Amino acid sequence: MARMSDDERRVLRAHMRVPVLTAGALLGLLGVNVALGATLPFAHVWILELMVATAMVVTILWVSMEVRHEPPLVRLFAGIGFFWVGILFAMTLTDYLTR
Amino acid sequence: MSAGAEGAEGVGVALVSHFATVEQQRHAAVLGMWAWLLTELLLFAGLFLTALVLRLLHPEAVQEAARHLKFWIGALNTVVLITSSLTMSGAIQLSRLGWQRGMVRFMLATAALGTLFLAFKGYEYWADYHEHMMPFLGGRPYALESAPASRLFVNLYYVATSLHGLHLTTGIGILLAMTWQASRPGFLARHQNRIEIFGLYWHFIDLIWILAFPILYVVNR
Amino acid sequence: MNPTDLALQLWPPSASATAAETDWLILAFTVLTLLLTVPVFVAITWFAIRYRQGAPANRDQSESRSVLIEISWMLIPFLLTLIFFVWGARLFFISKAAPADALVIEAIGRQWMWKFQHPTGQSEINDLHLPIGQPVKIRMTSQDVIHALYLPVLRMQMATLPDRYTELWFKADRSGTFRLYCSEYCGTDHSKMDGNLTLMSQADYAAWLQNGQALQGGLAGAGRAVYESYACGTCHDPGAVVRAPSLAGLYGREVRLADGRTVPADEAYLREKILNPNRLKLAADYKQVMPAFRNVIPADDLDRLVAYLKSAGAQAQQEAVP
Amino acid sequence: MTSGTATGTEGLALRDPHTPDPTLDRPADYLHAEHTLRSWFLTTDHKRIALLYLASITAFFVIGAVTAGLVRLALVVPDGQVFTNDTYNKLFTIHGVVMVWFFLIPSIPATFGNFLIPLMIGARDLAFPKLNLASWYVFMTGALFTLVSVVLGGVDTGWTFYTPLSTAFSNTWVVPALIGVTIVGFSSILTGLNFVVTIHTMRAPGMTWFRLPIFVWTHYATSLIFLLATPVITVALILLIMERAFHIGVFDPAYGGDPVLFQHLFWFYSHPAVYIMVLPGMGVISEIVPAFAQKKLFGYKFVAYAAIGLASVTFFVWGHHMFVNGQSDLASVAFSVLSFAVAVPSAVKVYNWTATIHKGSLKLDTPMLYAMGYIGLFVLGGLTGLYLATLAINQHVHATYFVVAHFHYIMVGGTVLAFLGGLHFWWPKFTGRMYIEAWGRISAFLIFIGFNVTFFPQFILGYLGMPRRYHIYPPEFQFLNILSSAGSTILAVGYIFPMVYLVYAIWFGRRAPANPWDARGLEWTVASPPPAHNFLSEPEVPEMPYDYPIQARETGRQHT
Repeated sequence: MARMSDDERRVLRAHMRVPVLTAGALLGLLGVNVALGATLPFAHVWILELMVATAMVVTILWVSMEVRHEPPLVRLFAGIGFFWVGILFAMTLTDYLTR
Repeated sequence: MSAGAEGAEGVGVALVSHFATVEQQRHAAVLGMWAWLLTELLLFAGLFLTALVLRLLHPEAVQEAARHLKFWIGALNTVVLITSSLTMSGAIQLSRLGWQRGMVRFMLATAALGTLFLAFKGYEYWADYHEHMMPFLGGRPYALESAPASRLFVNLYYVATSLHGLHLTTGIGILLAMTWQASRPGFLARHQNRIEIFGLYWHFIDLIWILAFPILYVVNR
Repeated sequence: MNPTDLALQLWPPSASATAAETDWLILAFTVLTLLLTVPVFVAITWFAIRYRQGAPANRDQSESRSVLIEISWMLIPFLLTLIFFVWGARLFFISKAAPADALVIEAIGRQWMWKFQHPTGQSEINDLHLPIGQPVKIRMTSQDVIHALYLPVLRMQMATLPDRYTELWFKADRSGTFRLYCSEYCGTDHSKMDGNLTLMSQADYAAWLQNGQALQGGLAGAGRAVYESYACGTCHDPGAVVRAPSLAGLYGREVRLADGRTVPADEAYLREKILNPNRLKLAADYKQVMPAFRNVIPADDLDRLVAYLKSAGAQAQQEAVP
Repeated sequence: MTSGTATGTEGLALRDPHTPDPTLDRPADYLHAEHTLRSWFLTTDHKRIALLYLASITAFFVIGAVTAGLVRLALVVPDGQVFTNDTYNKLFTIHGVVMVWFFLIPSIPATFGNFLIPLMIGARDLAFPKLNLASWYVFMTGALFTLVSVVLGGVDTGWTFYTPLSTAFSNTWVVPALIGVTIVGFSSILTGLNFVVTIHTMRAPGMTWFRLPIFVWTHYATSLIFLLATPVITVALILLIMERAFHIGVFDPAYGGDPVLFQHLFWFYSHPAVYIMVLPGMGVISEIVPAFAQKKLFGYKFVAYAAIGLASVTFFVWGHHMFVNGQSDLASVAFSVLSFAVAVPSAVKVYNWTATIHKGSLKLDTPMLYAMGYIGLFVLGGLTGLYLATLAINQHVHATYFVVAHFHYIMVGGTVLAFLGGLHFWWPKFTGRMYIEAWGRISAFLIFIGFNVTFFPQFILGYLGMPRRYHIYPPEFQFLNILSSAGSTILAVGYIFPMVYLVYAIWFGRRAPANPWDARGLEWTVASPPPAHNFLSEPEVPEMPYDYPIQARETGRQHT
């Protein structure tokens, strides 16, 4: 860092801004989940915990994996897997929840 | 397609003969990795579904088992992986700038953080062993014998975490091999997109863990 | 009617209103299938002849509204078949809702035999006797792998799962002897896990329960099934590869032991030898290889097995093979 | 375009000792580009890899067919005198495992797909040629494990590996077989990945999505299933292996696990796997029928959309395998109605092919005979699937010979006939040689007749109530079983013929012109066999697919 020129520092800062903010957001969300898991403040806290986890997953996909910069086809590929996971869970649960 | 890829001099991708254009080749590589990640997601989804079904079938036993998992090590490991994702993003950013040395350092940091994760995981297994929390070891007494169904969840935890660990180990291996290649001159001029493609894989391992941690450690507490 | 009377059957007998309706359902469905397929077969054959290369035929292509055609030939068969979905689902739900006054039979599947227990306590192995004109509910489970109880004459089957109870019910309306099977593949002797379903009038059923055939004829006969399901014959049958003492005529005989004693092969001896074969070593030159069955064979199975070894049937069967 | 009459006048001749020298007009074809063993086993040419696959799956087909023959032999007598029960169980298990995972699933995609997709879309190779080669080695590794389990003594769990029979009760070599099947899944995934990326990124200029042949569309749909379904069975099998090795218990009722969960995970893959087998076959038929009718495929866009639609909807129906297996009644009803929604559009595809033949100019050569056989058998197989999806009928015929007959109509009547039809259609392209037409026709007739005699009686057997996987069966079923076994001998002869005359043609066949059938499509514009890098210059695609002389004027749709 020390031998970098001011210009280079500025470029580095500009490029690292998004990754650092992302990591910060992820750590923040993780903090929420850990706090919820450690204290168990109310019944059915798992719903909130899963929502936080979903937010983290979306952040990674959208920002870290740069889906937001990708063409629609890649966005489709990033989303289709989750849709299929949805099929797997939903159809299996129609059995388990109605037995 | 990726921002800034064409930015600096000496950054680019060498054309392989069966592609018509470099753009086509880069597109194919990105799409190929996403297709692979699709399959990874569904692979782990099967395990997560099993965890959910166990929870529905044996709620008390699963809660009892989840309370015996090392919650704080799991949380710490999540921090480690999120940090490794940050360093991997750093490597990608620097590769686009053509800053080879910085990129290599970020890659080494990423590999080191990955190894740290495995070390913590190893410690966790070791502690589990000493607390008799390895029900799949036939000859060894099991701490939660009073709740027999808990062994299913604990065993599933081992299958899921070791499968994730296997992915991470593979990732570290590839990363180190690539770091070695990338430290030689001219790498970024020919293979810059390998860094990006590998970055997708690394972030995805992170993503899987970010799902696994709440599903295994948190929601069943 | 004996099920083996016919050399060639083309339509299975049915013995309940639901079964008869299932037959109507499948017949009607077959009519629809033929309506949907025969034109294809005819058309392909006809086109192959008429439009073969070089044959003089009118090949003027008329305006075809292909979107309309496509949608109609997808939608119309789909809607027609939906009728059968509804019909089938209705029958399915009827067969799931057992009336409260049904006679409850407990069934247990095990590698590779069925055990049925009547509400009055009698039990039988592999064969099942049931009254007609009365709802019967079979409540079943399995002791080991997944089996399935299949009663073709009633057009019904249901899996037996090791950890749960499953049910099927029906109201038979015709007497006779029919087949019952295990229809879920369950290992080596899957295809031997079958028996006879005897449907009889309620008076006959009551008499059958009274006569206790279920118990007497049953116990030793059931023992034979136990003998086979534990594969005792692998060693003990005459001519078996592993040489083990013959069991023919064993019951009641004097047996010489290795310590010089002679003991009678009574019921207590048989039980002890099965549960703990190493204790009373025989004088004859046999290798002691038999596994202990303590904690392996349930008590009721042991009763049946011993009953079989005591029975005349066992003596004859064991001697029949030279 | 090349006309069908320019070359190929030698007739029956011994193979030329010298291949013609490569010239600018006639570059070295892929078969003669190199001759070393290494050039085959380390090749990255999609065409050579396709032939590697073809040789391997043919070997597995022979294993599967021989075990099937032995099963039919055993069933000639009702009292199981031919084999022991254990041997019989191992035979049908090996037949199922080998035919499903080592023949049917890779059959059309890994051979024809591999060979033809780059040619059809105008690419020099698949997107990832090394991955393509790797997938063959992965396939062979999986095959090795399974063969080891067979050599050590076999497996007796049935190809479905249901727990707890497979985990806690079977005393056979289950683990190596499971490892083999797990590994083979990765080969499928790699192939599917390669196809998806290739079709998205490697199309020649002008090759828009709606100029792709249906063969490419159906392979795209198949590849999606490879990617989305295979990992789920991989994880199910991993859990099964762990169950057997470490008793982890998630599927074992003795510990509180649920065996039905395994069935869910298993059928989440294995039902879509039926479409892995069926869709490529539909693609093959959609190429053959227009070529031999010299007429544009009827309803091109519908068939293309149907392929993608079927590949998606098929993921919603797996529970129809579990109506009587302890699934909840509500789930059964949901799965039943969804099954109707997928089966009908799939079965009525045959109307499109029939309409294509209408007012065409038909040549009844061998590939067309297979295609016509396929249409007839596939529609029967598809509609009997609806019987099984009907809840009340399923309660009766589930796990009987009705099911056996149904899926053989789909898999043999469908996939195998399409495979053989495609093999005859593209054999000149693969090898540069023509086979003897008369033999081809004879074998097509034998297979059609043999197949029906073998499997139609099984519908009746099933309705009469004969359970599947029965070695010893009631004597009243013997007549129909003998009939079925007799048919299987005809079928066997029909299978042996092509193996002989097609191989014979490689050395002694007449030289094939570039386009022996006067068919359309980029693969017919290159020489037979094609040059090593497919196209001498990058092709341009100016016209719609199936640009045959006879075109129905279809309204209600845009023409370019």
